[in-house]
Amino acid sequence: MAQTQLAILFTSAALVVIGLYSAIFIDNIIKKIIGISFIEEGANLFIVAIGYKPGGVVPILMPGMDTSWFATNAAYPLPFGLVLTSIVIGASTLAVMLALVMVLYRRYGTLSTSVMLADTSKQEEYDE
Amino acid sequence: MKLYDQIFNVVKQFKKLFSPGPVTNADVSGSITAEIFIIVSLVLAALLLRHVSVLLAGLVTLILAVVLISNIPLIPKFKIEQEDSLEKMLFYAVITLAIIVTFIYWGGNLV
Amino acid sequence: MNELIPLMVIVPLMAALLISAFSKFNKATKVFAFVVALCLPVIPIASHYGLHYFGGYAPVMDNVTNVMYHPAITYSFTFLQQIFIAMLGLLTFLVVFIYLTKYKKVSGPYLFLLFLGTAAVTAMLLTDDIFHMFVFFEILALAQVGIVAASSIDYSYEMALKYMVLGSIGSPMMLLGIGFLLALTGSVNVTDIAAAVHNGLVDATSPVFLLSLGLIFFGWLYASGLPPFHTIKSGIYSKAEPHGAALLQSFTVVSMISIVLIMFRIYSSLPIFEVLVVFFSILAMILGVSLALTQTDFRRMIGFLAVGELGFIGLGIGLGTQYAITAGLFQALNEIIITALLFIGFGAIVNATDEVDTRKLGGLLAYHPKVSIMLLIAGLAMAGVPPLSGFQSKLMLVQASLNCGFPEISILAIMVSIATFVVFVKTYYTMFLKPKPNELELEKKEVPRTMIFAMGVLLIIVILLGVFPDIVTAGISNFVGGIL
Amino acid sequence: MSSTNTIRNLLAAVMTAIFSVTLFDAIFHLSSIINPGVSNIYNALGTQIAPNLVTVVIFDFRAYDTLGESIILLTAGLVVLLIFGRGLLGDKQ
Repeated sequence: MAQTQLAILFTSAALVVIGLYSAIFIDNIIKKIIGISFIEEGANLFIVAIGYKPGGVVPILMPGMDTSWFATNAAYPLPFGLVLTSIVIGASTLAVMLALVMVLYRRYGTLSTSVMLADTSKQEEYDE
Repeated sequence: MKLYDQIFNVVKQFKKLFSPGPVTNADVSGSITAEIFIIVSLVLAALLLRHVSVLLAGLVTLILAVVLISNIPLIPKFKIEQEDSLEKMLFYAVITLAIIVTFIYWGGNLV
Repeated sequence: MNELIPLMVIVPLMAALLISAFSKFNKATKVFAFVVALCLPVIPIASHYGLHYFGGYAPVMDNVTNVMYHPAITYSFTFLQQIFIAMLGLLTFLVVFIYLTKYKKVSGPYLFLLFLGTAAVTAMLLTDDIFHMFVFFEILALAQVGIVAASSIDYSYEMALKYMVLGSIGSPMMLLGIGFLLALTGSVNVTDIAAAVHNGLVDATSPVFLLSLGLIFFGWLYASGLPPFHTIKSGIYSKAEPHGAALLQSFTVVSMISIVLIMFRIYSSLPIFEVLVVFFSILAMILGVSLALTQTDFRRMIGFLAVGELGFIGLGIGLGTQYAITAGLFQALNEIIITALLFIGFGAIVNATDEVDTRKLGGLLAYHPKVSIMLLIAGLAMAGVPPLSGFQSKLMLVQASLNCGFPEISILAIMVSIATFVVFVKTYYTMFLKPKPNELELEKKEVPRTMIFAMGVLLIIVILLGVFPDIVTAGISNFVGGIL
Repeated sequence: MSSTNTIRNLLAAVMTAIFSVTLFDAIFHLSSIINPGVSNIYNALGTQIAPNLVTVVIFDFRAYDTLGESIILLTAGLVVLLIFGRGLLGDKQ
């Protein structure tokens, strides 16, 4: 069953790499943000996969379960707890980014990163 | 005379750096200071390699000095590379990430 | 167990929540914000040193492996935390005070973000738990974006979006690094991880462990605005209101030292950690100062200078001896104060002239003599002129690098100080001494009294720390001796 | 300009590829040395508090993280409102 864990871990790494590629190569800002959120999700999936225990049970004590047996056979609860927090963090940053994109789209009329987020230091330096 | 022309060209190129708008002499002298500062400090930082190998440090310092001095003005190039566009910032961020991780993972024990 | 320790985080957090909920009542909100801000520097001074275990779960011993585990989140409060939180509280108080007197109508969300940022940074400094630090680090990133977006300066939204996009590469990498540490040691408590590394439960030379260093290190670069993030960090400073920028840079400095101290406790046995820190610090010093020399927007210039000064802190930590780390932390404390002073002082100029381009300014010495003199002293302190506080910390750093056998670094540090001085003299000349350009219209605007007051308070601290550095360095040195 | 862009893209692609190889290799090595650590303590202690251990971790051992989590949701909401123009500073309010 260890292969399952390895497969999940590899998937998380693949998500991170896809996210990095899309961050560099995609010009559309919405697609770029979708790609970037892959990195966050990859990290979350990685931490979930750590909590996996080969042959373990869900970390919920069912009625009639022996406590000492449960303690050695339940999956690790800490990574799951951490991931719930970090999912919310990822969602919040995503919301703020998309809100900024909405306002900027109204201003520029385009979603292209090279137009919207180009160098601004020259224009603002000496405007009359 | 050639060096004089070269330095004159450098000052002319600084002019582009500050356009639009006038170029004051404080700005130009600041840029020249930055130019000298960046050459000297990079060469000086290259000297730190002597803790790895003295020969390497000497070689790198010499080559770096020659390359930097023959490529003046450096500041406009540096400034273009570090402007505010997202593409360049992302590019450098990802390159740095890849270099750090690769270097540490495959060669972290060599240091 | 000291009940005041969690209060340092809870008080600004609750204040933020209440202010955002009741911001309709203008007057009451102002008074409330003022009172809470006044409390912030008092709480850390009043409380005792110690540890706080949330939920009361004291460390337990695992009987099978004989390893100590901290099940709950732990806060540790020592002299270092006390001095930094007190200084941060003081700065928050001054910034909130300036803000409250500058605008007639308070903006609830903006005050919320100011207090929230302080709470997040305090938690990052206090915590002994690496994931908890990550949570509050993300809160801090959102608060920074909010402070920038609220300023309604041209192109502030663009800069905020760039910061968020870069941040969503930087912070997941840090999370991934934390995940690696969690997988290797099974704990997120820094004391536990450090114990596991030093007792040999984790192979410190294994590449996987090194990779976690690389990922967390990248997150640290993003948090502290060292290259390659120096452009975005200085951009963020220049797009915030000047008093907001004063607070933002203190957030950066404190989050930088809190993360690097955690990294130091875990990875100090690896020589590559120190090499990396020193390398990026030197890069930050060179790039920051050389770019500051070529700026014409003075907000951007101070932004780059602030990034360049961060290099000194990293240098102290990277050299790794007790004296060097003390010097680095002392430099961090000085930089918080001096850069805040510079931001507030130049903010007063923005307030009076509505102009940020140095080429359009000039001759302000006759109009704002008080501000100009205080700014001069602040600039001298940043460049490291005796007897001001910047001199003491930079001297310590130079001595530390000489003691470690790196005379090149000492020379480099001195050169960076000189270049900082050049930047400052150039800007000071173009703004205050050069003849006034004809187009510059100086409406008879006074600099707000609160800004002068804030600058005066900070200036007193600068001079005090310059004359008596021992009151801080002795305590910091003790702390550093504890983590080495 | 386009030639430098091509070089940049090529460089970025190669560096990301190297990074991905490194990450996959590290994860492959990691999967055999995962250590439960404090999770086992949680498994042993937590059953006395509540049957569902994940909730025990979230709301008891690490409740303070959860507070941070809810604060971050609130912050995100407020910042989004701020971006759409509620509570801006200065004249543009």
